[in-house]
Amino acid sequence: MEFVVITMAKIAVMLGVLLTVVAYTVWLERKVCAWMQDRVGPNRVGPFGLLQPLADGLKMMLKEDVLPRHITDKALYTLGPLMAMVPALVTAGAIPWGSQLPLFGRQIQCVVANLNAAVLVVFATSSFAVYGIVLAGWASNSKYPFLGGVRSSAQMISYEVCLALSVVPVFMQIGSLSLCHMVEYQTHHTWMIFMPWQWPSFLIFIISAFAETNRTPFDLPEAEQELVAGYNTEYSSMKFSMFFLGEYAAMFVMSAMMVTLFFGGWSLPFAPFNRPATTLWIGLAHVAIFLAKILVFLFLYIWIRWTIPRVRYDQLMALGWKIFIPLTIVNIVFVGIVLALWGGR
Amino acid sequence: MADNTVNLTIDDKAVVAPKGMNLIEAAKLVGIEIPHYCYHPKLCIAGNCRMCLVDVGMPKLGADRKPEIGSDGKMVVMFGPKLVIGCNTTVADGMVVLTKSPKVVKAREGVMEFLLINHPLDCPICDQAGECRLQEFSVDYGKAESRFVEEKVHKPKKTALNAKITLDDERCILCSRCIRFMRDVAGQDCLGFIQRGSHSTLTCYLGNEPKTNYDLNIVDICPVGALTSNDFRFQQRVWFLKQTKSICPNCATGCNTVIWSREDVVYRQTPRDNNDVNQCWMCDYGRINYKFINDPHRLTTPSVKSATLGQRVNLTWPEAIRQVVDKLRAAKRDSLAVIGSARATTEELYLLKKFSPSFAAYIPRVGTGDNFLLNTDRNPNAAGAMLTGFSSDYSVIADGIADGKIKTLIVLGEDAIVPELLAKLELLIVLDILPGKTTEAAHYILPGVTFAEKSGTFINAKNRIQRLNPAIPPLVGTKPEHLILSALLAELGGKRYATIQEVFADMTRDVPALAGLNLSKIGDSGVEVKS
Amino acid sequence: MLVQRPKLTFWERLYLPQVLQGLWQTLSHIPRKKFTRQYPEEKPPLYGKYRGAPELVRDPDGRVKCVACQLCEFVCPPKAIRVVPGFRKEGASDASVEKEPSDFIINMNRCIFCGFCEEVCPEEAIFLLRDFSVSGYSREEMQFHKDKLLELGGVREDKIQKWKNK
Amino acid sequence: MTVPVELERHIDEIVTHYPPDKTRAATLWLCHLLQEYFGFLGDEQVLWISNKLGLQPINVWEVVTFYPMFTTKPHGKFHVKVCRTLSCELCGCKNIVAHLRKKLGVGLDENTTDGLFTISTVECLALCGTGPVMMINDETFENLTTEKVDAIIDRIRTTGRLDAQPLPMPLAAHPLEKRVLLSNITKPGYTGSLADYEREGGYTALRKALAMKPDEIVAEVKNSEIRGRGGAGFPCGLKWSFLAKGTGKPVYLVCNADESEPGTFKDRQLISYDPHLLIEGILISCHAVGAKVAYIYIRGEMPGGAKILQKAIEEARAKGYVGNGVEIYVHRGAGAYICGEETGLIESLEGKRAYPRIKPPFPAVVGLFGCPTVVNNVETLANIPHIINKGSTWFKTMGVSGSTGTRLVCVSGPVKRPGYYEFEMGKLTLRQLIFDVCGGLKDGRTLKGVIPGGSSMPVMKADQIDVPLDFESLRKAGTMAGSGGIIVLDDSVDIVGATLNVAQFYAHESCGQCTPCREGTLWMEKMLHRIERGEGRPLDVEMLYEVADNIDGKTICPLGEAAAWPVKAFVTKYREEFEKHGG
Repeated sequence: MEFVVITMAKIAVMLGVLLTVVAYTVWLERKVCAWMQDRVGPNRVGPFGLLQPLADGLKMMLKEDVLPRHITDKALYTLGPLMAMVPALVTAGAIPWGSQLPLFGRQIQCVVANLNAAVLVVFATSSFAVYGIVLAGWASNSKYPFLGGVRSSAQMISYEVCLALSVVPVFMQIGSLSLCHMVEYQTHHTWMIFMPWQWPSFLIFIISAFAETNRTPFDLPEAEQELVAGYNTEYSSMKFSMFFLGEYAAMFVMSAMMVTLFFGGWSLPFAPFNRPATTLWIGLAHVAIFLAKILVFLFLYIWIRWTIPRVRYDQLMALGWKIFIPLTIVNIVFVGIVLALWGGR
Repeated sequence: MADNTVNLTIDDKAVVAPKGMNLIEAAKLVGIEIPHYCYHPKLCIAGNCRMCLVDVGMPKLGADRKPEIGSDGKMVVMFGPKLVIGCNTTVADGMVVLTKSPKVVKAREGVMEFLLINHPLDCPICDQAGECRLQEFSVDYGKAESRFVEEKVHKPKKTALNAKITLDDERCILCSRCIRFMRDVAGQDCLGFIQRGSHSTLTCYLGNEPKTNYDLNIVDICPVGALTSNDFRFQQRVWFLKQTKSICPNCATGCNTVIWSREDVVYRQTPRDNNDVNQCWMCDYGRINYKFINDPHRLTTPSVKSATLGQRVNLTWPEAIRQVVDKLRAAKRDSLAVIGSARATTEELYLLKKFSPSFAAYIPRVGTGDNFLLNTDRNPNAAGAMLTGFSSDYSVIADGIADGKIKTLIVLGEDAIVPELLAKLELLIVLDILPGKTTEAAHYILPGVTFAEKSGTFINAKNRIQRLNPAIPPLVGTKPEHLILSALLAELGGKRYATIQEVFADMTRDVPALAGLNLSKIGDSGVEVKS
Repeated sequence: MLVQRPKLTFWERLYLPQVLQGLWQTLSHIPRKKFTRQYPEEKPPLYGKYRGAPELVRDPDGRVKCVACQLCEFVCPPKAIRVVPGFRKEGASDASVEKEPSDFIINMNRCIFCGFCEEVCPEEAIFLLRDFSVSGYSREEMQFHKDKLLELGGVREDKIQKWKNK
Repeated sequence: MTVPVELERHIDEIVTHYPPDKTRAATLWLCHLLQEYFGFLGDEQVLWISNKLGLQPINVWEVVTFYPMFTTKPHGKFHVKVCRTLSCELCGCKNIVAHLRKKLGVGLDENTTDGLFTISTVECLALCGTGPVMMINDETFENLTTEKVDAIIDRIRTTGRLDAQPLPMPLAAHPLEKRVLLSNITKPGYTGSLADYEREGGYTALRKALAMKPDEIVAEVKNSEIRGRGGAGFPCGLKWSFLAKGTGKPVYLVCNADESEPGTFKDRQLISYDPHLLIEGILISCHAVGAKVAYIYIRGEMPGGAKILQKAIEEARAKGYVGNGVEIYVHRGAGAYICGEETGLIESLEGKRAYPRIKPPFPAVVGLFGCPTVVNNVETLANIPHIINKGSTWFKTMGVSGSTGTRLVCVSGPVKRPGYYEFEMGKLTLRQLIFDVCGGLKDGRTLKGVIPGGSSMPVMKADQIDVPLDFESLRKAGTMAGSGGIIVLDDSVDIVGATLNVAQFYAHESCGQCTPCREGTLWMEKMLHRIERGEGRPLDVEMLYEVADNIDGKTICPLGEAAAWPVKAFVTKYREEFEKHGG
């Protein structure tokens, strides 16, 4: 019973934090893009436009939910955005966003579900998102969403392979699939990113993560110039915002994965931030550190979006199948050799 | 070569022209326009505008009385020392005419400049703008800037020539067309020039204004904006107006007209050339009588007189057709009569006649006529009504109603039977455009359209069949009568006509006088039919 | 015509230096001075030949210059102008000019501010003046009628006064 | 409005002068008579005339406003009309007008408060040799000075009436002259009456002609090679032979006595001093062309001449010359230069505005009242009795080939002895005429130019005057013999002013029918006014020339050329004078 209450509380807190971060990522994206273009960005709603996400959300909720006349399968049409958003939120449950919080006399683990195969769960669940997009593309009964859906499924299936294979070297070194163990390992040794043999893994992972989250330069499913807005062309109001949320939540999750896998999760390489928290304050500081690291990656996402143009679809697929997949396999062998020779230490 | 033609050359084009024709008309034969103001083909020649000056020469004859050939292998032509006016020079065999030589062009430029120096440059205000010969030729021969720095001659502006026409003397170029028209064609010598030289002023003597039925023709023939019609004054610029060839529906002469309309509104009617009917004139009575097209009281929806409600109930068209057809099916054929207006087209009358083999009449309409264009018969299509089997003796129908022989009556656009008689009818169906006593009594009103909204033909007093063309779409809620009648007939088991051509084709089969005709054969100027 | 593709060097083919260069470029813009103008509070400066909304002007004597020649109506590409011609009132000092619009309607929803009307006007009566933010809450409100256009246009002090020496 | 019985009877008589269905022709006469009686022609008069003649009022109104002699508003009891045309201007008419205005205290065309006087300027009064001149009502006053004007006005004021002015004595012949037409007038005691004329052998030619066949007369005239003396110089015999024959319509002969070309006053002398010579010429010509009716169209400004002619016709009628198969009627014009053009004259004679007709058809085919018509100048017709009497061979001995016979010339302007002279054509040069016959220029002035044939002819510069006076020589010299009115310009003359004066004349006299002349003449006048005021602009001279050129040859009648030629000649020959004015 106690477990259920605590878990529900964790889920609630995590969802709250996640959605807030996602909302402010949108704000950040608009702000950063404006700065990069010598503009000011949102500045009307609240100081520095900080209440803009609120206004946007309100607007989205109040907007008329248009159901285009040509939609024949209303159920699938409604399912699409849900399927796009929910998996992203679910995966967040497997990620440790702090060490532990001493609260009400208990040590509360800062993870919703401390799973042994957390990495696999994350990958498996996030793959569900493609169903949402495919459903949306299909159910919209309209050619642009359809093309967007087809592109999206092909792209995500392709890059999922690279994504998974690219982090195999990390598991090989740590010897566990639990994300908590990974953070633990990094607090004891050093961050993965400081181990040069893991660099190829990181590079392939981050690029694949961009592709997996449909972000520029790989945002082909919603390429505005060719496909109007891809799979979300026919959506409006809350349904549209679910896609939006899903995309940004996926960004958040991917950033969290990178932080956890390569950047030591909630830890910093010095005391008292290199071991599980003993006081509430340090526990909260861990959470803050974790979020700060994520923020850096979110900024990276945004930064790249407003810098690099979209690649061609054939280039995207070629990169995935012809370069990354062979590369990851070679990488596994390479890291295996390194670990065998030097034991990874 | 026939004896009554001559061969000449105009601007290197060989022309065969009838003897006695003038150069302006001869040049027209080969598509060359000689600009002119005072010349009008239907008026006597004044020769005063000097715009149609051309270079005329005759081949130089050698000692052997044959044309001499110059060193360049061409005939040597002896040109006169002066230019001559094209309007008063008749064609001659061998004549060589230049209409675009530098000398001619310079003369035209000179004349244009002279005409413009005292002409007010108020084209933005002037109603003639857009159809003004002065504007047109000043584009061809005028200068962009005026060399005239002196003060212009001032003359009376905005004077009422009569109730119909406004005269602006400053715009007048003194071509005298109007004077000649009023004197020679309209038969009232009432216009003239007073003063002289550059101060010459067109006027009429106070108390002796133009008061014929043809006054407005001088507005048409005025090449500039000196004479403008009060009816059309400041209504619309001519370049916005769509021109539709039509026929005047106001008397049996059937003057050929052009209807000028813009966006479903008719702004004016002007005559159209047809030497067999109206030359190029029309009477003011006919010209002005088009206002009913835009009458706010037009009938715009089918309706039924409801016995239960005691008032009119509006119907949709399908509903109206269905109800009328039901009622007609119930009516006895031999108690059904039709009254067709001789202002309806021949096609409509032909269709209407199909409803009643026994009683069909039209209402004669007589007014005072003149010996020129206005006919005493004010029906434009009495001949058509007669051909399609309508009799002018409508008293038979009145008597029939009175003694109860006729119980059902279809009336097409007429208002002649007294309401007391109409009240005796069991079923009265009226197709009309405006409310009247008959529509008031009608059980069913089916709103039709005016002459400007439909196709069809009229046959005039001289048995000439002429074509109407729709200038504007039918008023919202109305339908052309031939479509209404054909819809009723189709529901009653007859043929369904989709187009007026199909109606006409059937009509030529049933009416021997029209045999072999079709609408395109009738063309714009009509053909004569066997009477 | 065949265009020879440029031969790329290894680094160029790697694409990464360009990516980094680009990233630096965008990053370097973040601290730069911003060009945003806070519009409703800060009005943009309008320069000499600025073409705003078309409006009707009066001459220095306060007379309506337009004589309803309808050339603007004719020339207007989006057919935004509609002129209803009418008679000028008698007795004014300019009675020789007989015509003026009884109504003059510009549909500002349609107007594209092209300035053809100004160019074609023989009486110099219509000008594209400085109003650029023409807005309203209904389509009806965006139909500018004669009185409104004249009020917006005001009096134009220019030398062209054709009526004076007609 | 009531018309006295007496006057109405007179009017009824006048109406019979014209064919019964063409009584419109009497319009001008009726206008004259009503204006004489009522002082002006208002609505009532116009309606009365239109009723009388069965016309539309506009027909009469058109005529009334066309002719400057008719007025629609009452004038003063004495209408002072001062000639403002070139010859008189050269002699100082402007001073006279200014003096009159000062003396009477009114502007032009204003009535004095006592209702006695109105001053107007008018175009040429055909008294150019004795300028400045003025007319008060029907009386003419010549060689005016301010003192003379004072005396005239004062006398009218004191007596309240106008004295009839006697005809001046005819001028004696100069030794270089050869007088044929003017041979009678200086004979002692010759009054121009029928008795005097017959005493000098008058009407013998008529008797001779009546014995001849018409064709023989035409042949004789043709053989004489006499050219028309009106201005165009068309051979008279040829003109007669063009007459349409066998049309079944009557033939009319019209004598053109509408002498209005500025600088010309020769016909006036023939009419005033020897009217029977003209009448005999008309009667012979009528016989030759088969005309039963002849009209003498005399210009309105010569009321005295009209009276003389009427008296002479009555005398001839009493003797049976007139009325015995041939009728002669006098028709008064009303002050329109354009009536000198033959078709304009015909229109005017028909009672309409004097709008020249387009040709073809020519008057010889369709002329007066739609019938074949011959129009001849007074001087031409006056030659006919001499040709018949003495034969065409005799006639041809005078003058040179192509210009046979004698010619009356009139000299006006600042010469010592202006006036009318008769010479054999081509036997005298212009220089001889000016310096020998006329005694040279006044007051030691020098010659600047000469207009050799009435103001419409191109001017000649002082060094061009060694040219014989005949048709061909003058044509070769770039000008024309015209109507024989020679205007001399001395070195004090402002050429721009002179051109303006001429241009003003033609702008005033343009009938307004066809475009180039109607608009062009007034434009030239306005331009010249501007140049004279010193407001000329560069290229004005070219523009003036071009405007004149645009009129030249483009008009219905020769008035276009008449208006264009002098301007073109002045502009080309005295360009520097225009440039001095800023042109």
